[in-house]
Amino acid sequence: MASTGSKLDLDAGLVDGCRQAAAAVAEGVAERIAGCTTVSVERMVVRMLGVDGVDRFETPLPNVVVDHVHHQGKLDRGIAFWLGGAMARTGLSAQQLAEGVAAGELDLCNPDGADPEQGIKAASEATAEALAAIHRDRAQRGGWISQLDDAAADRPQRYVLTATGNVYEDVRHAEAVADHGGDTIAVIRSTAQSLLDYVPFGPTEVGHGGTFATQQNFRIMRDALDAWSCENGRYMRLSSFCSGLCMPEIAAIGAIEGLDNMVNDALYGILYRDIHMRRTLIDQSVSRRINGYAGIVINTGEDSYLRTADPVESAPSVVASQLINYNLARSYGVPDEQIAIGNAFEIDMSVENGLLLEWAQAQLTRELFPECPVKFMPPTKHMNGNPFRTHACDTLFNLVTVATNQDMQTIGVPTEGVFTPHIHDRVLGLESVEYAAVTARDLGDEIEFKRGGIIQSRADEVLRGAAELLEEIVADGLFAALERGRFGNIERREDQGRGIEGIVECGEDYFNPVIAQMEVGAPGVESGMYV
Amino acid sequence: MASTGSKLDLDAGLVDGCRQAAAAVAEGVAERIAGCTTVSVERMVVRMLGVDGVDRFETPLPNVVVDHVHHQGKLDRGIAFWLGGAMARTGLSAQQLAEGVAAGELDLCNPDGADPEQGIKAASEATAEALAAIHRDRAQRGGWISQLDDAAADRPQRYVLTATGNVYEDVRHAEAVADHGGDTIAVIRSTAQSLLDYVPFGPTEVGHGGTFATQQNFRIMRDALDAWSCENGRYMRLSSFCSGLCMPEIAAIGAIEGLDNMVNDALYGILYRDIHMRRTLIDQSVSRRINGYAGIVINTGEDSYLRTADPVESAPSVVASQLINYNLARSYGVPDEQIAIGNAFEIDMSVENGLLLEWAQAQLTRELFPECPVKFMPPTKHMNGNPFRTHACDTLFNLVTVATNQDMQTIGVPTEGVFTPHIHDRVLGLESVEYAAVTARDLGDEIEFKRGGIIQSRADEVLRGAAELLEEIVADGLFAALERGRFGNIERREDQGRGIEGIVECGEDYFNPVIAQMEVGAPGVESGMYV
Amino acid sequence: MTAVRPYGDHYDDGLIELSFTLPVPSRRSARKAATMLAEAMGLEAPEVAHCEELTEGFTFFVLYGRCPHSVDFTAIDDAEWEPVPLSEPEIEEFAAEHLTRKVVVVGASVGTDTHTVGIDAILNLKGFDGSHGLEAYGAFETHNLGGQVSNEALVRTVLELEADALLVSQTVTQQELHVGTLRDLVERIEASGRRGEMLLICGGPRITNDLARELGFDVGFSKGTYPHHVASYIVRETAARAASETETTSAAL
Amino acid sequence: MTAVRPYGDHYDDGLIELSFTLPVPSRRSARKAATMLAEAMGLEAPEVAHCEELTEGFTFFVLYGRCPHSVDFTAIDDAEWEPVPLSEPEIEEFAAEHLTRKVVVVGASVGTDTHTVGIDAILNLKGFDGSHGLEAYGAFETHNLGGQVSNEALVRTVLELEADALLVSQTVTQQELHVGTLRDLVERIEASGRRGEMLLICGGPRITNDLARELGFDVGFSKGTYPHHVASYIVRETAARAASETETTSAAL
Ligand code: B12
Ligand code: B12
Ligand SMILES: Cc1ncc(COP(=O)(O)O)c(C=O)c1O
Ligand SMILES: Cc1ncc(COP(=O)(O)O)c(C=O)c1O
Repeated sequence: MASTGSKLDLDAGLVDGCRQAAAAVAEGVAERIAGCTTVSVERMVVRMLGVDGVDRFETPLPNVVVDHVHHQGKLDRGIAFWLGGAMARTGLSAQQLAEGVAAGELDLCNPDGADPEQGIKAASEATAEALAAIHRDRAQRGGWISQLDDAAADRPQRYVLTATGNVYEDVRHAEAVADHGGDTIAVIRSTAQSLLDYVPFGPTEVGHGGTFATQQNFRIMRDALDAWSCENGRYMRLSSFCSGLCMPEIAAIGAIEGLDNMVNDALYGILYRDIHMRRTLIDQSVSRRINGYAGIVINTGEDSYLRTADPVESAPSVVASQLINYNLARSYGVPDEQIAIGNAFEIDMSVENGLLLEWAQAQLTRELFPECPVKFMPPTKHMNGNPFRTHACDTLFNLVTVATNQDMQTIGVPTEGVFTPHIHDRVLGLESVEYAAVTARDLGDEIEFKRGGIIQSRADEVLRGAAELLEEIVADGLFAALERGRFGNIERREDQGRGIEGIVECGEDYFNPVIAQMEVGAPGVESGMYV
Repeated sequence: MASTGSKLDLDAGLVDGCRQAAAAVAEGVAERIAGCTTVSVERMVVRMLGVDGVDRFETPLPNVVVDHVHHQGKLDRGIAFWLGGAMARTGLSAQQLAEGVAAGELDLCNPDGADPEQGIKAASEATAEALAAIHRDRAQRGGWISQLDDAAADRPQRYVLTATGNVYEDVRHAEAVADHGGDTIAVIRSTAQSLLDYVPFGPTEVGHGGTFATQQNFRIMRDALDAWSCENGRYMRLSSFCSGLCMPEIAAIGAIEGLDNMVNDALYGILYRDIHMRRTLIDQSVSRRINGYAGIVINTGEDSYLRTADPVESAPSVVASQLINYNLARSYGVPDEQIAIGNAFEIDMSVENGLLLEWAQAQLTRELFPECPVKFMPPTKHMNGNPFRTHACDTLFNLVTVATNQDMQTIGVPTEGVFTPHIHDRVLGLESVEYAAVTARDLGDEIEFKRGGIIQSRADEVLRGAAELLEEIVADGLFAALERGRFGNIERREDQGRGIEGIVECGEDYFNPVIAQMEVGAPGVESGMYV
Repeated sequence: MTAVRPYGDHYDDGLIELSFTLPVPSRRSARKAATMLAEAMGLEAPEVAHCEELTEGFTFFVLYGRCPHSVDFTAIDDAEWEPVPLSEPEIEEFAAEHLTRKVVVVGASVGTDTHTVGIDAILNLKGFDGSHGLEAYGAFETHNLGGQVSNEALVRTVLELEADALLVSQTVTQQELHVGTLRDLVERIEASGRRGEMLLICGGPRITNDLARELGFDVGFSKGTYPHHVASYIVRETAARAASETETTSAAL
Repeated sequence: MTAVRPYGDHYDDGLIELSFTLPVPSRRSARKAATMLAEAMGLEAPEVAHCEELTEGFTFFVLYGRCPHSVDFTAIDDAEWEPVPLSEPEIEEFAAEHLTRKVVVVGASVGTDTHTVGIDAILNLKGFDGSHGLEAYGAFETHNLGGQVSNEALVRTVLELEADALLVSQTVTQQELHVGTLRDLVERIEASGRRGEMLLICGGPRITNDLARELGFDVGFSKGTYPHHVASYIVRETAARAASETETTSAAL
């Protein structure tokens, strides 16, 4: 990954201090969320056990099953306990049982003559089979990928959003993206999705600001990209978002449907979707466990802070958050090669030497996470209705991306300040990425920064700011930091936020075969398989 | 000017060798053109003596007067001799005499009872008065300028073309340019002008690809810019082109009308307008003498070579030509501060590391001419009909401009590959210039190049190529180099080309008071007054 | 100014640029199709400057042409389009003179929209680009409910607080999301029977005054809006309504 | 394909972008004027995304809207628009089979136009982008007169050399310079009485086939032209004319 030596002359002691502090913060979080599950974690288990589909009110069956137990106040044992019990008892599949529950014909919690051991065994076996299937599919995909070209092997990976609100239109856009050198398609989700405490079902034809993340949509896009890859001999990656009230479920669906990448930020739901702190932190732990297990690269979302706070001033909070996000991911089994650290180019063009500050920050991210992919996002906050202005800013962003050896970059589009882009906007954006990638290919290796100059001083200043903030968070905890608006200038109360009703204290005999088996690790799963 | 220390680690011996060779080439040229004048040089003298206007066939009176003597085969004494004689004899002004000639009522070469000494005295006095007037006007302008702001004092000067074909529309465009931070207006000329062996008269309302350089057009734009400068407290410079068959006359008009800058390349007419070699070289010597005298900054035109030849391969020829152009200008009295050395950003975006090569070349120009302003021109050759592509390339060009501390830059426009720009195209171009100038303000000081890296190696390679070419030219002469197509890949024959009929061998008693007095220098004219 | 046409480099040259994608293969005939489309818009001398395949069956064009249509600029009522806003102190003064009590203002970014930077810019103390938001004014009692507020919750609060002015923000407009949300809001307010008692104001980067009115709002604000623009409107309109009510009441007597 | 409309992100959404400057002051009413102009072109839901003062009295706009017009793509004759060009060897073969002698080709960039890169690309040995120019073909005898060639001089040469095809290039088009120059050339050729004996071909970045024909040329070539496109046209057309002449002659017998 990182081929550049250090250019910033960072204070190594300071770097170590930051790393240790961030690890301590992550431990603190682990304590605060220990011993809890959520409805979404349980629905993830139901999905892993093979349940899919909706009832006659369009409610997804995983919700039907989990709510059914939750309403009886019995989720503290874990849904797998009840579902496994019923499977053992009836010999029916989880799907058949779910349909039975939906039809009102079945009560999972009425274990008429059941043997708990048998239930646990049934659920464990079903889980093992499911995980083996995921593993098999992904290994097969990995083999296929290795026969294809990877354009991103020696230049930043080009990550492109589609956001039409209609999955079939998204496919058209994705094809144009692939034809113009994009490497990864991320289908932006419809605006409401983060707030939904269920994963919508079926293909989407009318989303707003994006297309729902549904299993069917994943499959439709995956098939289209695979077809393109076959035809063109170059692999196209697929990405989506775990964020929101359904992080674990979406991670599971992503694992099943062969996604390569997922945006998965530990704090985004709290800050930008007003989701309850503990709810999100529990959900992220499980969803990251799944991402890590399945070899899916996750992306952290510090770019958002730069959009709601002043990008020059909030730089230290970005670094602090990157380190925390990284440590949280590590705690749930995600290896370095699968943690893509987010950052964005958001300083307004009217700030004197703003480009130098961006350069410093991008290089800092690069150097702080030498074994991680780093992901750089284009300007959006200050983009206005002038498409030429946006294109010029994107071009400078593209240049800094190349010059700091970023591993991934989201591409900018000229109409960023206006609407979700039209088909040609993405192509224009990709073209500018290509100019910079070719014409400035080795710029990063070619230049050195003046010792003690603006760039080195800025990197040092930002790192010092991050160290201070991390110390504060070690002392007072992450929850307090969120209450004080330390990230993105957004203040959230610990006792408020959506989804609190979905948190469940685990009983002593709580049973979750998915997490348990994933913690052990899959037979021969190599981490970073799809990186 | 150049605030940067050397970044390229150039071979000082090689640099010296190049400089000496170029000086020798310039001397060789001086020998080849010595003892000759041209009809345009003589018309310049007529203009300096105060003649303006056209006859009833719209022929400019300077042409009428010079042709009148030339047709009698008597131009070898210099037009001033005849005109001065007639002035002394008749007591009429040069203008009155010219009108008399036009009316067919007067023969300047029939010196009925004239005293040559008196004529020479009359012409010399009239010349001295004319030069004093120029000097007075310019000193006054200089004083006024010094009270105004100069935005270009600490960033590259922004040189903007207007090319509507109608001088009144050009004024509108110029106002938009001024309002958006342009520093200099250059009214592009109508396409035919270089080929005309006269300077058109009067304001232009229908030009093609530009607006004629006429004295009236100069005045209209000068007045408009002065008015803007007064109102806004910031000085707007005016530029035009000396090139073509009338270099000396246009230089004179520029001096009279208070221009600040003129494109004046020693070879452009030969290469791109198929003008006879000696004709152009004589004309440039005189026109530069005038530019130098009047404190007007000249710009060399090596940018054109990069448009007709391959920009990667032809780089050494650019450097060789810059050095020759520079030495020619110096020989005719133009001081360093008034010689702006041309270069352009013409490498196609599809060339790997092309930006690094551009960066090397721009820095090389910067370092080879430490006391001269350097002028960088935007991409045009590879610009196509996609305005976003052009804008992206312009943005990278703007960045390299700032990063290499160029003194002047022509701005690029998104529609470069399509038509002469619309009013908003220039504003969009200026905006991108501004982004780079602000956001990357100190980038040049901040970065260093890797020792022996791509940039340093390229600069060395180009310099070596230039040295070789210069050696060849020292040996065989500039005319042979032009015959071999060494510049811009264009081959011209020494015995062909337009305007040969306008070359006149000077007699022993050739008299040219303008050149003579300018060689002495003006009373107290400070060079670089308007830089 | 009665027949204003686009200007490229000569008065009345009508020069304009179009860019669009057509779902046609990238062949020469595609250029012809693009030209014909421009002609259908009435453009003269359309010329394709750039044309490029996006993916099979989709071609992007940049095209220039001359627009013979013109606009009567004198007929556009500047007064309506250009109400000169009051400054912060002028607004306070105006309110002191014409209003009897604080104007209760309730704001939110509604529906699933989480973009709050716009509404915050108008309402919060800090304001926007150096101009204070409505919270800073003595003339207003301001309640900012934040983002992702459902219409239902908003209307409930508005009725509780007896708001005089309701300010809603909408940023996500794809597939006309905002139209549905805003229309639903107006219906709920009307159903409450209290529509007449309050000013309904919406805003956002792609909200126009025309659209706002069409949807049943009193006014709409877009990009480039400063808090004092909105504040001016509110105090003036509130005063005018109060005045005409008094009139109506006295007329009825 | 009978009703093709612009595509932004949904089939038939008609989304298109316009940009232009209006000679009006930068006030809110200017936005209205821009919108009205778009409506005059038939656009629906026009929306100003960007608007900026260039200088007093001039305002630049970027505007998006929906174009309800459509084009019948099936009606555009692909055969005429898309003649499949022959390759270099095919052209030689075709010429050997159908033509009795070398085709004499004379080319120049005419008038005051000094841009020769285009005509050189078509005629010179080196050609363009890896394709040889006409000089490289056995089928042609090629004369490239260079740039800035006056129509008078060109016509003289053409008549002297008894050219079969005349190729002229025009790049500078401002204020319709090329139209005058090309029209004058056609008049001169016609005046010579030899128009029927040669193919008249023009080209340049802003020359279209439509324009060329309107001006009296046989064909026009624009950007993206390769030498073999032109060569294909010449050999095919020369053969066709020879054939129809023989027919006419034999019919007359
Ligand atoms: C910041 C931002 C975010 C932040 C929002 C954080 C927050 N708390 O606000 C985050 C990162 C969370 C975010 C998320 C998303 N965003 Co967002 N985001 C932006 C961004 C970069 C800036 C918007 C902004 O803050 N502008 C600054 C403010 C001051 O301007 P303004 O809102 O126009 O407000 C002014 C006026 O309009 C007016 N005004 C506004 N509201 C009101 C109300 C009243 C009553 C009045 C009087 C005036 C008024 O006054 C203000 C001051 O002048 C824009 C891109 C851009 N450059 O515009 C995209 C953008 C708005 N986002 C977009 C999208 C699609 C999303 C997502 C839906 C994407 C996704 N599916 O993941 C998500 C989810 C959000 C959701 N469901 O609503 C699109 C919207 C496209 C569209 N038109 O439909 C944009 C345009 C980006 C793009 N090109 O795709 N986003
Ligand atoms: C190179 C160049 C120059 C060089 C020309 C050198 C030379 N010997 O050719 C120099 C520096 C001298 C020059 C000068 C000027 N130029 Co110039 N120049 C260009 C530039 C950068 C590239 C043109 C080019 O070489 N294209 C490459 C060739 C291969 O493409 P092409 O010509 O389109 O040819 C292809 C097809 O069109 C076709 N084709 C062309 N001709 C023919 C003929 C036939 C018979 C056929 C079949 C096909 C055919 O086949 C070719 C291969 O596909 C363009 C900008 C741009 N990027 O386009 C400006 C441009 C053409 N120039 C322009 C102008 C205005 C000038 C000047 C008039 C400016 C001035 N007043 O100072 C001067 C004077 C020139 C004059 N009087 O003619 C404008 C023209 C605007 C307009 N449409 O009116 C342009 C577009 C720049 C701009 N945006 O302002 N220029
Ligand atoms: C971390 C993260 N997750 C998810 C999203 C997508 O937003 P939504 O919550 O609407 O899916 C974003 C968009 O900015 C993000 O930054
Ligand atoms: C050195 C030089 N002089 C003059 C011109 C202007 O050309 P024209 O000869 O048409 O005035 C140019 C344009 O490229 C140039 O480079």
